[in-house]
Order: sequence, then structure tokens, then C-alpha cells
Amino acid sequence: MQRIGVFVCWCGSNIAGTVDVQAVSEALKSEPGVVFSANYQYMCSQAGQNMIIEAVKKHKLTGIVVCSCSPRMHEATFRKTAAAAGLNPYMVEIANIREQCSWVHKDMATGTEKAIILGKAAIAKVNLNTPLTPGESPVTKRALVIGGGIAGIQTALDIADAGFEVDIVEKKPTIGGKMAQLDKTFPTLDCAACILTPKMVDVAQNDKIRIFSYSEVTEVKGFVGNFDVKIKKKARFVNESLCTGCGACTEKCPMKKVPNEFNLGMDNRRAIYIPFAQAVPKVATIDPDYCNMLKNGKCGVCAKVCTAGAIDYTQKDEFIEEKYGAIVVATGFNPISMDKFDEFAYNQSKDVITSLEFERLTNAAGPTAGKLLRPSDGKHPHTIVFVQCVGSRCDSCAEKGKEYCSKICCMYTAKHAMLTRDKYPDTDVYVFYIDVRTPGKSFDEFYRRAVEEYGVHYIKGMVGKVSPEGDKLKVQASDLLNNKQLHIDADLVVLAAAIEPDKSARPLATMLTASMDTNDFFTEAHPKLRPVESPTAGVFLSGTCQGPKDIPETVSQASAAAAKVIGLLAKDKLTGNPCIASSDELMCNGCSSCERVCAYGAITYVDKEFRMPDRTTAIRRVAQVNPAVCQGCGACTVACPSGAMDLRGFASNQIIAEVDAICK
Amino acid sequence: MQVKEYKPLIVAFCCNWCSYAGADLAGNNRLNYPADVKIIRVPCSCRVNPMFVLRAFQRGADGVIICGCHPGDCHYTSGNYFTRRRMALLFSMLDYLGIEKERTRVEWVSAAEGAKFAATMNDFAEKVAALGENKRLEDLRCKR
Amino acid sequence: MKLSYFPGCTLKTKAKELDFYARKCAEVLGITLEEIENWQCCGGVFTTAKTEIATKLSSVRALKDAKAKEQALVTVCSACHNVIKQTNHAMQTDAEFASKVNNYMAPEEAYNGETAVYHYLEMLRDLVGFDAIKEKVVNPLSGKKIAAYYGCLLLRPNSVMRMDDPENPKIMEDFIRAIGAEPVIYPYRNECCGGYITLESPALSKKKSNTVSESAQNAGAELMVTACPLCRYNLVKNGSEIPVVYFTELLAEALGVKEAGNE
Amino acid sequence: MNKANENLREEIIRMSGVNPKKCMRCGKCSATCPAFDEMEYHPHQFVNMVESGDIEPLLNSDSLYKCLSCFACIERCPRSVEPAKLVEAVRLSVIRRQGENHLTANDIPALIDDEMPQQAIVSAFRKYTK
Repeated sequence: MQRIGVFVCWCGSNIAGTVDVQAVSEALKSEPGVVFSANYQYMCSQAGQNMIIEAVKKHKLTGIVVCSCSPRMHEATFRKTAAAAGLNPYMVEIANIREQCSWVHKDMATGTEKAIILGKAAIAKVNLNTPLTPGESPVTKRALVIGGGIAGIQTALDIADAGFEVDIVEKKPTIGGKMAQLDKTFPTLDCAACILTPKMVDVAQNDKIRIFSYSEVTEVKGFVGNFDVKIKKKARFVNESLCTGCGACTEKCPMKKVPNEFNLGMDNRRAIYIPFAQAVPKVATIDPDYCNMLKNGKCGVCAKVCTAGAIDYTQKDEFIEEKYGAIVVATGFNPISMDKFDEFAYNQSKDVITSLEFERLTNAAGPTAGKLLRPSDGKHPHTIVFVQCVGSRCDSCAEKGKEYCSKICCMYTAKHAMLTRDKYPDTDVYVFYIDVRTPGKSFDEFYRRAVEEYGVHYIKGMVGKVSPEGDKLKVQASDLLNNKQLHIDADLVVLAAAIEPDKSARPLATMLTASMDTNDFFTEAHPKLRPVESPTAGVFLSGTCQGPKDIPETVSQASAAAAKVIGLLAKDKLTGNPCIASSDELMCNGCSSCERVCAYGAITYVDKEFRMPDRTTAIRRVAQVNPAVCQGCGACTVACPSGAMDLRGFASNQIIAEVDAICK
Repeated sequence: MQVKEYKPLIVAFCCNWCSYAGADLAGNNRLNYPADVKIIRVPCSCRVNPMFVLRAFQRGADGVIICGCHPGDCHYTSGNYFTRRRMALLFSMLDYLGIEKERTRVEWVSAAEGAKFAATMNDFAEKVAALGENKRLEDLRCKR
Repeated sequence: MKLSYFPGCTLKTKAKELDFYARKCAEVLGITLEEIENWQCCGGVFTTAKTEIATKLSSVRALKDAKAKEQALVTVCSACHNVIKQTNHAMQTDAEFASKVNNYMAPEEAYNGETAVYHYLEMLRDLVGFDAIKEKVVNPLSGKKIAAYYGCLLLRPNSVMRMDDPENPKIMEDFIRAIGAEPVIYPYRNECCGGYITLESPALSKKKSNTVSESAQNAGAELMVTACPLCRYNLVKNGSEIPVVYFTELLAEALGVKEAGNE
Repeated sequence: MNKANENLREEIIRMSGVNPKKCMRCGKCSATCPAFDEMEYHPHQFVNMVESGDIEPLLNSDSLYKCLSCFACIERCPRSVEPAKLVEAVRLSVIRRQGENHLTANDIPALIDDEMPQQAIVSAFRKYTK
């Protein structure tokens, strides 16, 4: 039996004005377990708190009920008071007789009656309270960033800047991601390489950062603060520590006809290659699908020309196991395939390209050295048609495309159109749009400049069909404002393809037990208040893996994720919320109902040996809650068919006691 | 036997993050609602076991309302979706047992919606009062 | 292999050769086409309105007959294929429509779209195989540049027809390759010839047909091939400078059964 | 929207199975329509006018008889609106009325030639006549 002390607060006249505090403290005196009851003007004041501490000592109280303002206001205060008096802080309950009683009722009799009932409910609950201790777990002070695009780079730099070690795992041979492929960036038009490559160099030179390029995460175990991660370093057949990146091998390799993925297949590279001049790490990689030496043992030119002796045809995939305290997902995006949109003839004409291909065509380091030339015949295009929303904003029943707006297309199309008109004023540029969406700093001004200063023809309507006829692309489109069907003979058609999360995201999410939406974007722990955290504790989100974003937004999110990681790694120990679920293993039947409703992946199953009543032992599958991961929502407690799962601090018998007290 | 004026007894389960804060806001703004409403704080609306609702009716409650965050705004991401489904089932079963649909309700009240909280409680209390005392499920041993 | 066969009205009159060679070639390829007894005209065009019941009953009858024989149903004419396949899809997916039809026809066993519907080209691709056809070709049409004209009915709507990529199809091109000729790809191969609008607005049908045939010609085609009598009519009547033939005719030629069957 | 228009709108939506609210006004239907130039009201206008209940002008327009039923707009609509089905539903609501057939058997001899396949005539009857 508890020894409970009841403390009724007047809150000046806030409570005492509508509630007869004396009557309340008298009425509660005779409740079961109550051994002391008092009232005071301001319980939260130092004097009030001292009164509690003295009463605990004098009457050997084991539980405290404070009838006062909302627990959202002073629960923490009174828990500290209890701790100061030597009580477990979770032996305190608050009866909210201000916000939910004295302030909403005008009549003294009603207010007093309700306050007494609320007090009784709190007493009934405290009678069943048990001391709770928050769990503690250590924190490994190293972070893992998965993905080495601008998001991963920024996150890693910020974490390293705070003094923590960071590893970047990038599946391609170099970090840099999509931004490395871009030409200029809106709305300021500074060149992407000029602002990205210094950051890549910073990453390479930072002694807190390790880069695992050409590598993939293959296994994740553990939980917040204590992840065990297995990383596969794919064989690149070049010794990274010996290679100087001189490029002699990539010039001499006789296998010249390998589609260059960095230029989206618009030109060729060799079988041994460095993706681009500023690659980090600047190390060659041999493509095993094309290398003659690896395929049939006939060649070996690269080994001959390599003065550093870095070529190693026998290299094998290597596995690295490392511990991390936090994991940041920065897996990025890709444009969707245009296969299902061939009314635009992407698969039928080389001169129908995606916007990312257009970036490469205008990039000084691209396949045309920055001259805008048609892929089919290398001629300068005089009429260019841009089509927006290709595959974005599609109906879910349409069997193709994505339901969401890809967000970045309106701006980069305006940029492409403007830059084309700027460099080649003799070019006619048409942009077919459904809406022009420019919510960003200096974004709409940028788009207006494309229209007003650069004379880009913006047409509200859509392209219905592109017909490659001779060396022209016959574009049939609608002009909705003029209610006309247009026929334009274009030289180049550029499709603003929708973007989608990288294909590696889904298996990664499974490994991390991080949740995803139907489009395979990672979901955030809270859409407004925790936008850079995954619901899985210790897993953070950076960049477009969470949703379409432009570069400024990606970088802000990347830094925000870094701040969250730093906040986590700065702790030596993690103190959990003690109000978490726990399962009674003797009652658990291992049905997995709780696991299925847990949004955090906090519940796992273990096979455990139990002594049976007949003195035999049996192995049973039972649920175990990871206290470091559980957030204490209680969804599992209701899903549990056997009643094994309960929530500490809000136990079923406590809530039922409150119900009973109220209904008495 | 003492004859008392009939006043409905209403149990309100409020989630800690939205609706309980909404109730606090109603108090801050001095928005009145009947004292018949007694609030029980739960971490999330999905903590409300259908057993709690049955218990309340068994012990003489005339109405039970469960308040949670708006769909999509759940502090725990998806808890209120569970509530929505579970309670839809429970309420239709209760309706079958003779506990009218007006006696049970799930309402989404955000922390900013003090006015909505008060309005909801006024409306709910009025509807429950109009139905009169609930006799179904009541355990006569617990008669008030 | 035995399949139910729905020829359609035009194949019995203006497009006899489409029908004749289809049967002839099926024999060579080891397929028995059993003509549905007492089939009725499909109506030529699918009426999309959900409230149109009567106009779809003839298709359901043919489908039901094929089901009774436990055979798949094959059509050659694009229009018949489109109507029958869309009707079958409605029977599968629109329960209200299906129950109205079944109530009206009161068959012994309700029909709910169980029959598999093949276009003759699909039959060639999926049941015979273009490689098998290639082996049976005795008279390859080597060097002939042939433009496939799909028109609109074979491919659309793709959610129902499921024949090929509706915007960049290749089934007819693969067919052309199988008989030894060279396919010519041109952009208007899946655009409409004007269809029945030839009665309402001959000028529009002329414009549409000419765009198609000129596009094929510009791409270097010597010959156009189609599966639809109305497409062929529109293209020829509106002055296509290159000949337009049915695909079954070419198949017969390649399989060496054309002379034999020339009536 | 008055009651008569609203009833007509509901009837057309029910008949066609189309939900015009899904339209995002991109105009791809009108961009792709092969009969665009012959039409007074274009596919995107059909969708918008049915949605807003402005159906009267459509009932009296020749545009109803210009649709080729080629399904291009249905195939290419990114929102699965299927404008051709709306055109057909509006047309049916006209020709189902007494004496409103757009084509009669008497018209046929003047319209055909020896080569014309039956298919053209039955199709036209399906589309223009009840």
C-alpha cells in the first residue's frame, strides 16, 4: 500500500476562485492510501516545494498527488521535487484542476465537485505507480553517411566540423552525386562544379572523414547509439592507396566503347576510368563488364602503363565491419525512365533528351565541351521545345509516372531556357507548362526574367506527340490560352522527367527498419517538427531521399541532419524515456501483432527457454522491447491479444483505475 | 433513495501531444464546457484499449470520447490511424449492443484548437444528455 | 492447337483476303481456327458508355461460345479485336455491367470474361512464336522495306489491350522481320487514319490518312501493312502512293501459300 | 449551376464513368487529338465544361460527331480522366432523344462508295445513331 500525500494548489485565485481548495483537500484525505493532505497558495513556489519535501520525510510518503495546473506546465517541476525528497520522480501524478477545471467552470460547487473527482483519479493512479528508471545506453561516437552527393557531403562536413568521425559510403567510384553532373545552378547561375568541387576536396582532406567509394552497405544491426554496419567495398581492381590518379591507364586502355554513365551515355569512356576530372577519390576503377583482361585474360595494358603499380586484377570484394552511433541516409534521386512516355519519342530519336542530359550537353566538361549541339548530327538546334511535368503529377491509376510534383523542374527548365537564349539568341525556345511553380527565394523573379528579358515562349499547354520526321521533330501541342493546337518543327526536345528515389533506397530502408512512403521516399519522424529524423531512432534523413528538393533545400536539410547527429553523438550515454512498453514474457505468445503496429521497429522476437509447470523446459518465441528505440505510444499494448504488452507509466490497470475513479 | 438531477458522465481520453494540449488551451482561453466531461491523459490515442471504453460504460459512463491528433499529425506517426480503425469497429459493435452511436466519438483536436475542443465537448455533452442515462452494459454492482 | 475464330463482317465481304490468308497461314503453322457459329457483327467500334449494354452483346456471345469450347478467341480485324477485348475486359472488371449482361442473356453459366482474347498477331507472337515462323518461311521477302501501320485500335487503350508498348510498339516490326523483310519505323504508325469519320468528314479522314502514308513514304517504305480494313480503305482511297496490304497476305506470300490460294 | 444542368452533369458522369475533377488542366488531350481542328469545342473544354455544368453548348455542337474514338486522349492523359468517354456520353445524351439521330439509313447511299468496308458504316451507326 502506498503512503500518498495530496497537495492542492490555489494558484492564487486561479484555482481557489472557482474551486474550494479546502474542501478538496479534506475530501481527498479519506481516499485509499492517502496519509496526508494539504493546500497551499502556490505549490510550485520554493515554499510549496519545500512543503512537499518536508511532508515526504515526515509522513514517509511513497507517492505524491499534486492538484494544480496542467502536467504539461509543472509535472517536471514536481518530479524534481520528489527526487529532491528522495522519492522516485515517477511516483508523482498531477490532477489538472486549473486548465481543465477552474478555468472552464464558473460555478464553485461544480468546480469543487469535479476537482475532487480528478484528484481521486490521480490518487487511484498513484496507488498503482511503480518507480521507473530511465534506461541508459552508450553512444559510439562515429557517424555513417550513406550516399556521397551534395547532401551526404554537407552532412559529413558538418559532423566532422563538430569533431566527430564520419564515414561516407558511396556506391559510385566517386562522391559528388547528381550535382557534379549539373552545369549552372538556379537562381544565381553559379556553376555547380565551382561550388561543389571545393567541398569534395574538403571531404577528401578532412582527417575525420573516411570515404568508402564504390561501396555499399550490406547489413545493419543494433539500434540508436550502437549500430553494427557491414560495408562491402566492391573490387575496383586498382589499389586505392597506390593509384595517383594520373590517368595514364584511362588514356591507353584499348576498350574505348563503354557508354559513359557520367555523361548519361552520350559519349564513351574506357573500361578503366575516372568518372570526371575532379573525382574524389581520384582513383581509377576497372569496369569488369568491359575489361578484356578480366573477361578473358587478354590485355593488361593498364598494368603496363601504370608506373605506380596500382593495377590489381586479382582484387576481391572486401567487407568492412564498423560501429556507428548514428546513420544518415542520403541516397538521393534519379530521373525516371522515359520508356513509358514514348509519345514524346525519347526512345525513337536521339534528339529527344531529358533535362539531365541537357545539363551535360551545356556543361563545358560534357560530351560537346559545352556547345549546345544535337546528339544525332552535332548541329546547332534552332528551335528547342521544353516539356514540363513528364511523369510528374500523374494519376495513381495511370500506370505510369508519379503522383507527386517533382519540385525542381520548373526552375531548371527556366534556367535551361534562359541560358540557351543567352548563349544562342538565334534560338527559339518554347516551354510547355501546366503550372509554373516557383516558391523559393528569387525563384519567381528568375522565371519572369526568362520570359521578359530573354524572350522564352512560355505556353500554357502540353505536348501530345513528338514525331521524328527527317531531321525535324514535329511537335504537336496545345496552347490552352489561345485554344489552339500548335505544330512546331523543333530541332531538340527536352523532357523534364520526374525524379524518383534511388533504387538502393528500398533495400536500405529494410535494413534500417526505417519507414518509406508509397513512392519509396523515406518518411520523417514528424512531417513538421522532426523533418530530418526517421521514425527509427538514430537514423537521419538528408536530401532527396526524403522528397524532391533543390540544392539550397538539400543543403539546409543536410546541415539540419548533421546538427541532429551531433546532438546525439555529443552524449556519452543515452537516457531513455522510462514510460515505454514492456512485455510479460510469460504471457506473450509470440504472435507478432505488436511488431506489426510498431512504427519504430522497437520490438524484436527472441527464442527463450522457459521452465514449464511440470519442471520441463521449453523454448518459446517472445517479444522483447528495445528500451532505446521504444517511444512509448502504446499502440502495441492494444494490439496484443494476450495482454502481455503493457506501457510503463500508463499501464492498463492504472488507466482502468482512473476510469473507475471517475465513474464511481 | 436520494433522487439526483440527471447529469451525464462523460469520459474523455486525450492524447498527450495534441488533444490534451488543446484542452489546456481551452482552459487558457476560459472557454466553458460542462463539468460532466472528465479527461484522462494517454500518451497517444492508440493507447486507448477498447477495454477502457467498455469499462467506462460498465462503470456507469454515459458517453466516451477519444481525442487524438489530426490524421497525418500523430506524434507517433501512425497511432491515430490505429485508433480510427479500432474505434470504428468497437463503436459499431457497441451500437449493436444498444449503446447509441451518439454516445461514442473519435475526434481530432490539435494543440491549437482550444475552441474546437470546447465546442466538441459542448456538442458531445449535449447529445449524450439528450439520450439520457445509459443503462446498457452497466454493472449494477457499481451503481452510483 | 485449336482456337475459336471471329472473322467479322468486313472479312466476309470487302476484306476477304485478310480472312482467307489468315486461315491458310494458320493451317501451315499448325493451328486450327474454328469459326464461331452464327457470329454477329461486333459493331465496329466499342461504345465506352457504361449504360450501353445491347451494343456489346454480340461480342459477349462470341466470347461465351469460345468459353464453352474451352478455346481462346482469335480475331484478325483490328476493330473486332478492339471491341471484343474491351467488352471482355468490361465483363471482367465491371460487375454491374456483367450482371446486367448475364441477366439479359440468361446463359446456363454466367460469363465473367474467362475467355482469353488474342489478336492474330498476338497469336503469331505468343502461341506460334516469330522464330518458329521464321523457320517456316520459304519465300522470304528479303530487302522489302515495309512500314507497319498499327492505327489506333490495335494498341489503345493499353490498360485493356495489353498488346505492346502503345507509343513505341514492335510486334508488327518483329513480324516483318520474321518474314524476312525490313521494317521501316515512322512516327505516325500508331496515329489514327480517321476511321469512320470518312462518312462524316471525308476531308478530315483524307488529312489524317495522308499524314500517315506520307510519313511512311518519307521514311523509305515501299509498302504499308495493316490489320484493319478501314485503315486500308482510308489510306488507299486518299491516295497513298505506296501499296497498302493486309499482314496476312504478306505472311501467306512468305509461307509460300499465296499463289495456291489466289482466287 | 441550375438543377437541370446538374442532373445532366450527373447523368453524363455516371454514363461515362469519368471523374472530371481529376483533371489538372494540362491540355494533353487537346494536344494529342487528331480531330482538334474540326472541333468547335476541344477535348479539354469538354472536360471543363461538363465539370462546370456548362453542357448546353456541347449538346448543340457539331464537335460531338468529330471524335474519331481513337482513344489517344484516353491513352495519354496523365490523370486518367479519359475525355473521349465524356464526349461519347454527351453525344449519347443527344442522340438517345427522339428524332436526334445524326445519321439515318437514307443518308448512306450518298456517303459511300463501292470499296468502303462495312466496318465504316456500322461504326458510324454505332456512334451517330440510336
